[in-house]
Amino acid sequence: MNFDLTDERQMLQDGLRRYLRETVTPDLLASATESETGQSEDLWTGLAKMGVIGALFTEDQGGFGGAGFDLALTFEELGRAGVFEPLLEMGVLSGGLLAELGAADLVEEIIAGSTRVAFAHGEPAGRYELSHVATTATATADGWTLHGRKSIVMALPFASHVLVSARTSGDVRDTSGISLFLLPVEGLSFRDYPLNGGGRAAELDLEGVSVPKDALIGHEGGAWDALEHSNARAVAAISAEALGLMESIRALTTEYLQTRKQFGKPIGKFQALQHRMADVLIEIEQARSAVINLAGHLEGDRVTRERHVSATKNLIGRVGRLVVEESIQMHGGIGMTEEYALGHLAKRLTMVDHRFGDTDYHLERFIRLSAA
Amino acid sequence: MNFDLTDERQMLQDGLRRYLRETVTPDLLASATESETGQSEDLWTGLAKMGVIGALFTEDQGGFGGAGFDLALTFEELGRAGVFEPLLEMGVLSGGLLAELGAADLVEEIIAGSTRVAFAHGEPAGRYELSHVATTATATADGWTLHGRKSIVMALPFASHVLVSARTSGDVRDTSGISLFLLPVEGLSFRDYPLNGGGRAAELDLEGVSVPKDALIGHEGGAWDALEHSNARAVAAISAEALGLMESIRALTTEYLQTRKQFGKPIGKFQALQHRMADVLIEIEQARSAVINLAGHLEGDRVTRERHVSATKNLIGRVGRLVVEESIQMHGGIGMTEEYALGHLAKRLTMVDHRFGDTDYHLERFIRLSAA
Amino acid sequence: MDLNYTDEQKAFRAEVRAFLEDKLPKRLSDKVAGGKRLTKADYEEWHAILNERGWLAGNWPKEFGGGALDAVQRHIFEEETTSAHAPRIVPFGIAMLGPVLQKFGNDAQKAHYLPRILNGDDWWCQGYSEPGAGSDLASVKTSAVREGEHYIVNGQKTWTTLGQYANMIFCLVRTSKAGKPQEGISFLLIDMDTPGITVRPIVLLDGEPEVNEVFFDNVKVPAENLVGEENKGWTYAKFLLTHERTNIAGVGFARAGLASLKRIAGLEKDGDRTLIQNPLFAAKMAQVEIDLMAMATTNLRILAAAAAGQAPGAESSMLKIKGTQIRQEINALTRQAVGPYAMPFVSEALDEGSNVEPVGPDYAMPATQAYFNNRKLSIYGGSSEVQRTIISKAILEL
Amino acid sequence: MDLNYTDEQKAFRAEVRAFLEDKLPKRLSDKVAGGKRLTKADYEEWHAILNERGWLAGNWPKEFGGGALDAVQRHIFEEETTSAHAPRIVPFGIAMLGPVLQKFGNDAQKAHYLPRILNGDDWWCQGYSEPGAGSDLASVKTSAVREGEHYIVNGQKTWTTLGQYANMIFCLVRTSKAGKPQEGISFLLIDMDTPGITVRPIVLLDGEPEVNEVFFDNVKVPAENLVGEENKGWTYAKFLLTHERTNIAGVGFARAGLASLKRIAGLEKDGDRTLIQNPLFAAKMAQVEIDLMAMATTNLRILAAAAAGQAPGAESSMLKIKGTQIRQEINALTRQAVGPYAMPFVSEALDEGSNVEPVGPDYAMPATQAYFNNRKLSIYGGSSEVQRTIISKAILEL
Repeated sequence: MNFDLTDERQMLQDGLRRYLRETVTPDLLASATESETGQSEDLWTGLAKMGVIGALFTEDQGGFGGAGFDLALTFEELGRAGVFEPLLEMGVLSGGLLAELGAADLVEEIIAGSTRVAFAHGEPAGRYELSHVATTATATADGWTLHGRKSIVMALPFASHVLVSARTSGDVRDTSGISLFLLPVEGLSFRDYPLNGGGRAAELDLEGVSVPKDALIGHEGGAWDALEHSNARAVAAISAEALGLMESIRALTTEYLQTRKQFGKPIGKFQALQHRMADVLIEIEQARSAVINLAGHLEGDRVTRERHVSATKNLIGRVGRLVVEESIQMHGGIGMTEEYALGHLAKRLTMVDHRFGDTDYHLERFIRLSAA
Repeated sequence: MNFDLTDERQMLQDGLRRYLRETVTPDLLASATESETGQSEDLWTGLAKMGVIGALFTEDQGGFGGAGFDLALTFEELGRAGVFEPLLEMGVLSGGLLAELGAADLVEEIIAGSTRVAFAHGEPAGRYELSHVATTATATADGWTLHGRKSIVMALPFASHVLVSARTSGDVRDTSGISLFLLPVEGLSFRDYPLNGGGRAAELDLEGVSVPKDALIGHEGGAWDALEHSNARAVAAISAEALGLMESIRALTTEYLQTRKQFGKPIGKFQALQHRMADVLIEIEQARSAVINLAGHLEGDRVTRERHVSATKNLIGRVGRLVVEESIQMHGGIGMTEEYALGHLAKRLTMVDHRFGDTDYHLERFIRLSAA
Repeated sequence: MDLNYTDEQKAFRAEVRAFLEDKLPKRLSDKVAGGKRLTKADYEEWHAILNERGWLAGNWPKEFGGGALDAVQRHIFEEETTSAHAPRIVPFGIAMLGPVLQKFGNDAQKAHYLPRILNGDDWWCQGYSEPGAGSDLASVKTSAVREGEHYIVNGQKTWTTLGQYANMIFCLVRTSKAGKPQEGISFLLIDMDTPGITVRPIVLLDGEPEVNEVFFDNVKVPAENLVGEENKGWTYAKFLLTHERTNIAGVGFARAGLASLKRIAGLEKDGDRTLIQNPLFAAKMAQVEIDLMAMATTNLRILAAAAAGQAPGAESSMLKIKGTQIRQEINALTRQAVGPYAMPFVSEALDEGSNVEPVGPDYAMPATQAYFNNRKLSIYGGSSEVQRTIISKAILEL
Repeated sequence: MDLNYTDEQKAFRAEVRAFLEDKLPKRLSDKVAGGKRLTKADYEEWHAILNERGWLAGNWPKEFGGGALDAVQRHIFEEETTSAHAPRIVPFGIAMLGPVLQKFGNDAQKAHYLPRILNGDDWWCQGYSEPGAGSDLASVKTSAVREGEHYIVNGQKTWTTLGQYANMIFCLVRTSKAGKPQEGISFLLIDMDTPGITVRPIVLLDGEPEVNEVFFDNVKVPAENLVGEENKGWTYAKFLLTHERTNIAGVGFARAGLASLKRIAGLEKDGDRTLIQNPLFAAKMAQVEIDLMAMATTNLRILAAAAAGQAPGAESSMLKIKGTQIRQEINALTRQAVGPYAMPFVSEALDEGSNVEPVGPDYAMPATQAYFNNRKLSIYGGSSEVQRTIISKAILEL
């Protein structure tokens, strides 16, 4: 039992934290939001150059990390800084799937930051069900024709490619019969739009899109295991990001309580707020332990891993809501304004519950998995 | 719209409150608990003489009240005093059923307090399901033979008679096929025991008990509507009792906060406790409104009435737990002792959630009734 | 005890319903129901319709052109207009300033300003809060120095709701530094077109510039714009705050929100079922509905007491806290209900007549916005913390 | 980072398991699992078994006959003994007084008292709290006045757990009124058989006389029974309180409680299903299990830091609050689970060898008792309120 970071990881964490602290300003985030891609080109390049994308891959895959704790510490720092560069989508999801399904040649470019692969999996009626794939891929003489629509494809306007899930057999929510296809973004028809919490996403129209044979990644109809595994890693990443967001929010709120005076004394001297803030802190420590639990069980047997996925995401969702609501409340009016730093962090943390299954979804799933 | 009590009700409330304040002492409750019947003979007689039992019946039935608000104010006062005389069981349940099913001759004696009819309906595997009746009654040449067992028959050792539900047709949880039989207690086989919160109850063995033809009350197999109605009235009564308990607990706790000093000042000056106590008070006001809602809808159409039954019992359960736990916590160690007044009230309030369906039971039921 | 409305009250409710059926423009109720942005013209249109019927100022006495409705009638009116998705009545002139002028204004002020509020000639906004003051309203720093027939006003107000639409502002200003903070405050009416006034919008979490900062740089205000006596403004301010508390429970809003939540939960697919069939979600909805059923009765109890002439005291603090909890919980559940489509933020889709389609179902983005926007309910008008302290002192005597 | 135990730790766990398999009397584990009353002899029997193996005082160094276990080993030991339903080790001599004597006692005291604790010659109880003091431990009023070779003790202690079994009590007494309240306190060892001592049981909500009041009326205590220096007792008291905090999270108790809850929920019929299939109840159980999974890791993190020599600070306050919330929630759910049979209270059924059958399932009455009894978790050892204040000062710096 050991809760210390290795020296390498400590260095990565320190370096990343320093870099983000020096680089990420409200102006940078605002101009990223207003840009056409919804991202900061400079920040992406900077992170890639630092090797942050590489930290999400194992040495076998051409990276220098890739374990659960590498993901956790990377995304905790990204969350702390409130950045919304698509490392989760392009690194953990698309990158992880490509690496796992044997498209090794691309991974090098992904790590370098030059090839940017969005991940198009969710669909309008799918809500949080990972196996929900209504989009179909039909074999043709020289490849495949896709039919369907993907929703909220994160960072598509920033991507050069997109990894698309489509069904080559089975019913809409079957786990078997799901295949992955890699497409260049150019020529695709989509509508993109900004997101609460930063960045842009798109609704992607795949109706009648034809792709060549070699667009298929991995075995036909056999993507499920890799999908579920990469989803578990994504939940670890977003949970760690949520933890980082909580820490920054906690720091802002504590500082505000220490300095803001009302009725003649710092509001942090009011016992009712002290006790509530103590409860917030306790819950953030719970969130930290939940992230550690998931990060440490990503490579275990499936049921253990997935139980931790659902336990962690459930707890993160509950604590996230508490942290958002209490921090805004303790700030008062200023906490509701978009220009104060809290606003962006609070929105981003709120949105965590709308990805990869919300609090209730994972509570039910935890019960099912525990009964199994 | 009018939330004032009529003059008659105001007089009943004032009189009852005064009588109980003067009569009910810790010693009286303790000696009732230790007595063989688990009740105070004097208190019962006193209440009957005051006409308190009569207040639970309409004029048509020989009483002088009987409406929801009569029940509410009576049981609120009984709760406030923490007494556990079986007015609910003998007045609202057995008495109400006998009155409704046409055994009018007995009601007069019940109102006078001389005939005491316990109500034996719950069964070991029935939990909170009102229609669960596994006990059977088989017709014989000169009457009926009962087979089965009734659990937690409240105040049976104090009763002269017992009203027993038994199935004359149908399956265990059918609403039709339930009949009621009135039996003298003498000669019955039961095991009685004390209860958390005061009083005694019994497990009643009805295996092979024979009763004459005229033991049947109302129509054979047709007791359901009256049962459900009297159950709704019982929920109103116990909810009002819970409200009275909450009020006494609130008064004790507020007084304790005002007088008990720690770290050099009354603990009620600590803001964290002030704010929590304010929340407790708000929830007690919610409980009061819930009691009013149910009392005002007892005679409405079935679905409206039963929605209010479940809404009120759910809310009372939630608020009850909050009031118990916060009041003990704010008292500290003294709140956990049996000799301090809080202990008895807190136990009694806790037990309210274990009768007529708990918080979750009624939440699910409310959802079902709302969908209907 | 009788939980039912009297026949007179039922008749009034029928009258309001018929009026809404007849006069509330569908264009407006569609915007409100759909969470669309309301323009200044939308509010003015609705105010004019109400004023014609005599119900714009339900709380004012007849002599000033009001509806002279009692507390229960006002509640019925609120309930009906909210569930019909009528725009809210902008409160600053009607609910706040009007009663202050009627009680403390001089005859000239009454004659000039009250009709203008009803006619829509003036759009008032509120200059109470200042940066860094929060719930501590008495710490007013904006100064007004008397020079001849004018006051010279300097300072800053904030959280001024819809100040961007206003041509008039009523302000608490400091006219003296002697004595306790409450003692040197005056109540001043200021024309927003006066030189030296700058309005800066504050964008809130939902992306909307609902509130503003208002800066005063040597603003010259005629002395006749003083309400009541100099340095007595705190009395008028407290009176205004009491009146602001009408409909503090927000029962109508909560009911409309719950109905909308149920509709959405019935539409949202959740695996093989709809969300309304998900037992955990159904339980949360049921619990908040049960809370609302009780709170609505608490509200009626307090209204009935008010209609019978009892002054509502700290009870309104209880209503504000519980009403807020219920509305915020409904907002949170609605946000949860819309699922992944809570994420897109397409501001233009909220404008009437824009051709921008919403992303996902049209109810999704307003759900997220309402969640963030209604965090304000527990902050403004005396935060929940301030209300708990009031309850603790006034009722619990702690 | 590695969430797994090391091979040495696994080996230790196996050793503990084998020992429990072999040595824990089934009669005792059945009583604990069934919520039956433990007698003084039961505790003494188990202490003797543990002492023979050298694990009675796992926290003591070898030189005093202890097990010299590190923080993680102690945790493993706790986890295993709790889930095997072993009786708890009575903490007053082992966990509390022992470390104080080892650090602050003189040689004679160490030589005399420490072996007697291990052998079971002395049963110690704690004389800290006083009536009306609550969490404010420094407000000690019980006085000890030096007269020659004795102190004369007068006053009253309360909440003395299992004092009815004890022959010895360690007390905080006031030896000086000068200075701050903390400054005049001394730490005194008192024989319960000394004339002038009266013990009065306090019956708690669960009907059990678990705690006592202890009265001192001119009790003559030899001066050699003073630990350390006169008026320095507060230092020793604080040291003791820190040691009391071992296993503050109660992970083992929570796991055993959750396992028992699941078993009951699987047995209880709830209409056509068992309670474990009721989605609302299952959700509450799952949520507390998820909380426990996280809290167990928080606990290990703090233990690992402690084993690495870092002093646990306010983190143990966080553990106490969260651990208490989890255990109390499990208790509340278990009480809920047993349904109507939570009501009967048949005290005699808890006695071993009594022929009194429980009413309803045998797990029902202990469920209600545990719910009431464990309200104490958030009250004693520094209430949750005191812990929140510690967190707020020490970590948040508010």
